[in-house]
Amino acid sequence: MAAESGVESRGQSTNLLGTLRRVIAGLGPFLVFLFLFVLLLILSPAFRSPTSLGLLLLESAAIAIVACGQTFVIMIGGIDLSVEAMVSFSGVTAAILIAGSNIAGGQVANGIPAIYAVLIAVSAGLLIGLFQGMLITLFRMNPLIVTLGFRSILLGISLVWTNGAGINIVREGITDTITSRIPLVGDWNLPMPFVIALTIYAISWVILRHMRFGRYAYAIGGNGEEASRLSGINVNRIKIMIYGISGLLAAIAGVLVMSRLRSGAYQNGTNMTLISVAAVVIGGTPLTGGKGGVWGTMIGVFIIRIVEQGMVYLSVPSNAKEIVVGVIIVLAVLLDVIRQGEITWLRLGKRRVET
Amino acid sequence: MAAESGVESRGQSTNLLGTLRRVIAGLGPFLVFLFLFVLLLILSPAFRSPTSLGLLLLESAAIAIVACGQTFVIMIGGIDLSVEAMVSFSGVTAAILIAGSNIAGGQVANGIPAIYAVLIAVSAGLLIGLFQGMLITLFRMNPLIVTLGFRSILLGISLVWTNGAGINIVREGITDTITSRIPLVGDWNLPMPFVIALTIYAISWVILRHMRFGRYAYAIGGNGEEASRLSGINVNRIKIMIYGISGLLAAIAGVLVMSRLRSGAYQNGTNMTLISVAAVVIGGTPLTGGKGGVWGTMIGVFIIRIVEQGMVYLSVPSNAKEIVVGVIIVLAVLLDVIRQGEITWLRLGKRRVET
Amino acid sequence: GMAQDNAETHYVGFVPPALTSPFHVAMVEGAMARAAELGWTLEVQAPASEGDFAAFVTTVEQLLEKGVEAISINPIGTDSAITAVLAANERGVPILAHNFITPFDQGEVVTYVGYDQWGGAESLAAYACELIAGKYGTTAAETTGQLFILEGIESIFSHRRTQGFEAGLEKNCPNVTVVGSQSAEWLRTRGQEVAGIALQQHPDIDVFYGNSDEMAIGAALAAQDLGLVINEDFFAVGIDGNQPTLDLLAGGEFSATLGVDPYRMGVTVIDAMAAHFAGEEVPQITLTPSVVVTPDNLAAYLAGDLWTTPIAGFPEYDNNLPTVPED
Amino acid sequence: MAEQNGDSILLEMRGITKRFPGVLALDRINLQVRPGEVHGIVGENGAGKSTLIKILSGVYQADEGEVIFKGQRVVHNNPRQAQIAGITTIYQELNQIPHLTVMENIYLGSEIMRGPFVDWPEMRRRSQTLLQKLRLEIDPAMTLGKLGVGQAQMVEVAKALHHKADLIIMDEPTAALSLTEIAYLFQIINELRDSGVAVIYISHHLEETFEICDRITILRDGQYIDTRPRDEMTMDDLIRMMVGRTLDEQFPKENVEQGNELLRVEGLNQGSRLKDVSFSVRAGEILGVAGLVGAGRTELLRAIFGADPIDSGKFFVNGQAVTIHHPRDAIRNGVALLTEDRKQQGLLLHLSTRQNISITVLDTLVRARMLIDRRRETELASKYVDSMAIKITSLEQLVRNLSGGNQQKVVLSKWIATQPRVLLFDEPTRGIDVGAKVEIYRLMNSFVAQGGAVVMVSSELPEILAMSDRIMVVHEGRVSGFLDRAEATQERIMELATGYSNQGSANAAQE
Ligand SMILES: Nc1ncnc2c1ncn2[C@@H]1O[C@H](COP(=O)(O)OP(=O)(O)OP(=O)(O)O)[C@@H](O)[C@H]1O
Ligand SMILES: Nc1ncnc2c1ncn2[C@@H]1O[C@H](COP(=O)(O)OP(=O)(O)OP(=O)(O)O)[C@@H](O)[C@H]1O
Ligand SMILES: [Mg+2]
Ligand SMILES: [Mg+2]
Repeated sequence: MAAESGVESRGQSTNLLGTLRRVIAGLGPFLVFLFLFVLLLILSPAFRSPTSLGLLLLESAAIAIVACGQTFVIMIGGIDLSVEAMVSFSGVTAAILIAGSNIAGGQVANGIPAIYAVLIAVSAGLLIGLFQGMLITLFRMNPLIVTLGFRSILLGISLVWTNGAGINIVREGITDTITSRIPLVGDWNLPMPFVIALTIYAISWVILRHMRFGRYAYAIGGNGEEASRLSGINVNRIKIMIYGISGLLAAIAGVLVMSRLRSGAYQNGTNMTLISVAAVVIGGTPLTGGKGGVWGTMIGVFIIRIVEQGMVYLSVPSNAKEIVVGVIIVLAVLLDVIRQGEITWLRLGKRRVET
Repeated sequence: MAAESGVESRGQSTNLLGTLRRVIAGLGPFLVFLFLFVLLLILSPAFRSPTSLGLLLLESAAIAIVACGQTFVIMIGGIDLSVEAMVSFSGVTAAILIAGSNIAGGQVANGIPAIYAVLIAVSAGLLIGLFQGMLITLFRMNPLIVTLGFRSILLGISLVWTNGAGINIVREGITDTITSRIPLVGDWNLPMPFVIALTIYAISWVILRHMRFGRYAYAIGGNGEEASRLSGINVNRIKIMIYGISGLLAAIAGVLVMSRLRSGAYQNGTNMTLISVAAVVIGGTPLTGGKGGVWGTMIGVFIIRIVEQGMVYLSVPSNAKEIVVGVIIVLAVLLDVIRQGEITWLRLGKRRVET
Repeated sequence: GMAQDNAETHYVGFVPPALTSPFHVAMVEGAMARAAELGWTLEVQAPASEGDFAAFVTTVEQLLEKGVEAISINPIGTDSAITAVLAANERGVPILAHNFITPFDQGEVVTYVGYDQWGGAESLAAYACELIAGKYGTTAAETTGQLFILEGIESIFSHRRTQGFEAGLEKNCPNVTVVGSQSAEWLRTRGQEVAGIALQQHPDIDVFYGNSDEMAIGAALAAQDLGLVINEDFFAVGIDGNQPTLDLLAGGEFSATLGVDPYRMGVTVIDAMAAHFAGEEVPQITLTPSVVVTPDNLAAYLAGDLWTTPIAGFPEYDNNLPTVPED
Repeated sequence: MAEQNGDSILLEMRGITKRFPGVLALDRINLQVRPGEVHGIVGENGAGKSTLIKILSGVYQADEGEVIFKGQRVVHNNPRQAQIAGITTIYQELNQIPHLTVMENIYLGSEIMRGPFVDWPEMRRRSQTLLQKLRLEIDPAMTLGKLGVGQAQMVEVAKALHHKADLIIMDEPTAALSLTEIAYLFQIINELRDSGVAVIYISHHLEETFEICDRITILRDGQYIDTRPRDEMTMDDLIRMMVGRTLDEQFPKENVEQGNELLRVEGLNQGSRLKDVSFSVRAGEILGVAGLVGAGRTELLRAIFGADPIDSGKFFVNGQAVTIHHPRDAIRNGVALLTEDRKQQGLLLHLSTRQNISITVLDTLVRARMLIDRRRETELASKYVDSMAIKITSLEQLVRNLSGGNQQKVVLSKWIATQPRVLLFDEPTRGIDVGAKVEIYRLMNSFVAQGGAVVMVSSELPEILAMSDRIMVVHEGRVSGFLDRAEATQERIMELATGYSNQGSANAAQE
């Protein structure tokens, strides 16, 4: 998170102090979230229920998974605009396989067990992601264009396969499991999609922080591509794999959304690209990559979601929502910037010198 | 265009030869366009008419103007996600002022002459752009987040003002002029919106290539921000002005779209952000900025438009369109990459290494 | 039943797919007005954009959490809203669907309120046949002519409206040719672009039919920009009947629209809720009327004179068959 | 094949030719390196030294010729293959990741693992040991970007050391090092030699090359000139072979009549980096600024130039008090800064030579009030290209593709074009060949001769001693003393720089 960008002054090599400073600096987006959360707790009685909190987690799960993949991609200085199309595509694929039919052509086969359908959809996501990664690295194509192209292609395929309708499924097996809730005490429970998201985040954190692959991702980002190559890192392979991860995670999210909605439709991923990118950036990973991390992204997702949900709890008129969302997004980042003391002219002479 | 990135060699200092090489290198995207254009001429008889060509120009005009502003922003390594919202906002503003009413509140005043309405809408675009630029530079906020926030805000305002309906206008005065056609010989004529776009491109080209401001824009992009500042350039001012230009041009495009559709509506700018960014990148300005230019962007717009229109001419089934668009976008860029010989492993040992 | 209901007040919810179109705004206004008359509190919440199904379901769940006593939703085209229906069922909160008459295969819905898109499109086609016949001074059954269809993005809405219209043509003016059918993505600007190109291929198109008015208006603009005169050289008809369209119709700049009176549809929804609260039997499908609005009957339409009492209707499926069985 | 002249050969490069579009960077180059040998490669900027070693380390592939390593013909297609084969490289352009920690940089590409995970404690421990060997007192867990250039360079050395390599290539390892660090490095190189590891050593510091290398290969303009044992030639021979002519003197100092005080700085404070710095410099004077790496010299120049905000301090130009908030203000007052980091801060790498030279004076090159006068811009650029003898193929050549010396001349041109009175010069000859160095000194001389003043920060004591009229020594952000040209010696400077003696005797020089 923001921590990594903090410049430490010479005197403060004391480890404890340094760690503390880092933690607080890294809390930036979290404080914004906390503020919004507490505000909503105070203002809305309806929000103060286990169900409401569960809903917040539930609604954050799929987009959090997408944003996790987006974090990997942005970490290496890339971008994946195809994620929302991948969410739709994977949901449609799984739904068609489960239902054994599509709207366009009626019954195509007998449905296959949900678990296989899901595995096929998710593998497809991985493969398509890897393929995009290959175009981007081996052919040196611009990631923005490649993923924009695949966005069209995947949405187009979803549209053709479904003829614009949703493919209905009945939840069974895995699609049932992944939409269940894990009861805690009393009325409290954890929605399974969020548990899945949390698991993915924990794994991603381990990969990024404690495994070679992840460290290379950090190294490649922030303009470190050439230096990484000279150090003997197989940069292309890392990049290809990262686009694969993004495809994979978006496909997993697609299955979750589809299972939750019991329907695979080409609209299932609506808005997810922009939201995921915004969550990554709000969470402290810059578009040039090289620093930040997944937990910041999760906070970013929560900030966006709590703003959206908060407006329903507070009965903000629906057509004013966009304005409120926009203002809060800008303010949230503004607050964070001010807190970090990044603005020279607000405190002349204390400027942090870039190296 | 790509020209500027070409590595020049010692032997070829002859100016004529150098220029020729540069021109051919710069033709990249243009060749792709030419190919698609000729293909369509061959395949579709209906395309071979003065009116059809006029339609291509006409339909390219507004998005070309938006993409021109986007080129400025991307030139300095920024991005403006608010353009599509600005197109809607400016159209809605102008329409409300002209019609003297909005759907939400009925008659709000007597309409004012179109020219004033247009001036107000366009000035608003400029001011909002400048304001975004200030947030981005003075508060060091991430341009992606700021412009994303303003996208929401401007769309939200458009929605609230119109209640989701379009505000109808009757074309008169300037709104009539800017939608007219300038007759050439015989059936041939030039649509006024395209003439406006062309004028804006010519001015932008002069600014970027022949004025200090433009030179500074090139200097700031491509990671040259610190070196530019240390050369005495007022980097902040240039950046603020460039976001202003983007706002201004998007607002002009908004007025054009509104005049053509005779309606200021929330949806008027749909898709324009992604298309404009894609056009800039396809046209040879990298997302890091510092090289490229507006003419490349115009070619980028034409490529996207001819693909879209081509599908109507060729009666491609509606639901397959997205797929075709995606494939063509990826192929177009792939062709260009291969032409430039950027791909090492296709010609091992001849690798051009970036420094 | 109504009288005793008036005494008690209710807190109910209303969830459009988004409030980005005047159609939904009008429906909300009708529902609001009726709820106010009854002394109820109506809470309207919608996702920021159409198609955000997950946000749609969440919004419903949030309203349930806020304690609405009944809720009406407008699912768009897919069955993703089943999740919302089941959530309401689970809590025992009555749920209605509006502007949607395709029953879900799971869950209990009090009633589906909406109009027959196929039938509406069919009658609009009949009127289009008249227009063409009028232009050529012959009868509908005999007239030839060219017609171009602007489709919305693939969905049950675009399918029903296209297919119903084609059925109407077949029935009323079988010699009219559909020279093209292309998507204009529900947008006026795309309608304009697609129609401009269509006119290059088929300069003699007599009628542009849009799955939505907006696309047809775009087509009319494109034709006018090419020097053609609306209602003389060509006609433009569409579906929705929103205020901007009605304004154009009044100004002679549009030919006909299928008016479905969203305002009164909104009123109907609240009435259906009231009936349910009162313990009255509500039909599974509450079919509201649709009527071809032309410059001639525009005033009557605006006055509500063309509105007929909703009746029990038939469910609509994306099956290439009329919604209301033909005898 | 491996045995020649009775000596064993570790590496042999034969007839290596490498072309870049239009440039023949290497023309049939030969090189032989023996095990346990320190082999120097010298040549002017652009001679092809880096290109040659990049072929060895797998960054480039030769167009012609063969490489024989440990008796086997090898082609390294990427740096990884070279590493595995036993060749490690310290590249001229630091190939470091500033946003990662020191230890990660050291072990980048060969992390210490425990199962699938990075073994942080072990990596930290081993880094610590390595750094201690180099006498670097830094926390391996700190972010590399926070280090100064010198320390970062030493980390790069540490990175090369942990590989068990047979051949270590060092391309300008000392460019950013101070004397003490260079001494440590040489100690390490000697140890490597003793253990049988071969080292290829590239440097523009010819004294160093002489000191540490056993044999030296000379390249000129992509051509192989000769390979000779150190003992069989003199410095003059070496320079003659490098430049193709003799150099009269390495430091052509000219004494200039001193005039008015041009710049005075009073009580400059900036956080913990600059404390109460005061000094002045006169027309015709070159003020040398010496100090240890990290003493705050760069910060001082940046602060004067308005590149970073300050807490307090007064500036006087030509006796007039001036306010400087932005580099623009400094430029307007006739002050120019040539930054230490040429590539990131001095040059617009993505623009052409013409555009780089004119960027500071575009205001004066406009016609019709707003258009850049391309003709005058070209004239201006050509003027400087000629007068500074900048070697380029055309004015439109991207500065990214120029050699270091020529890049420095481009930077100098863009500042001279502003007709400054005071040049702030941070490490003016870093990475620049002997010939070009002399040219830069000459340019400095002519600048002061015309009534300008130079403040020259340099870590090269010989340069400071030879070129300065007066020397200011900085220690931990404070001025620890001034020395007159006459009384200055390396020892006196080092005393002040390390803080042993707190007030220099020549404080009087500060009036
Ligand atoms: N990637 C490249 N593309 C084009 N020309 C290049 C490239 N790299 C180097 N050159 C050219 O090849 C020649 C040799 O450059 P090289 O970097 O090997 O010189 P060098 O001896 O290392 O110089 P220096 O002492 O300045 O480091 C120069 O003319 C340089 O401009
Ligand atoms: N923002 C910062 N925070 C903490 N330390 C910093 C910061 N910027 C620079 N430093 C450190 O302050 C010291 C002074 O830096 P400066 O570059 O001025 O030294 P210098 O005398 O010019 O030495 P060098 O030869 O390394 O350039 C360096 O050790 C540098 O790492
Ligand atoms: Mg070199
Ligand atoms: Mg320094």
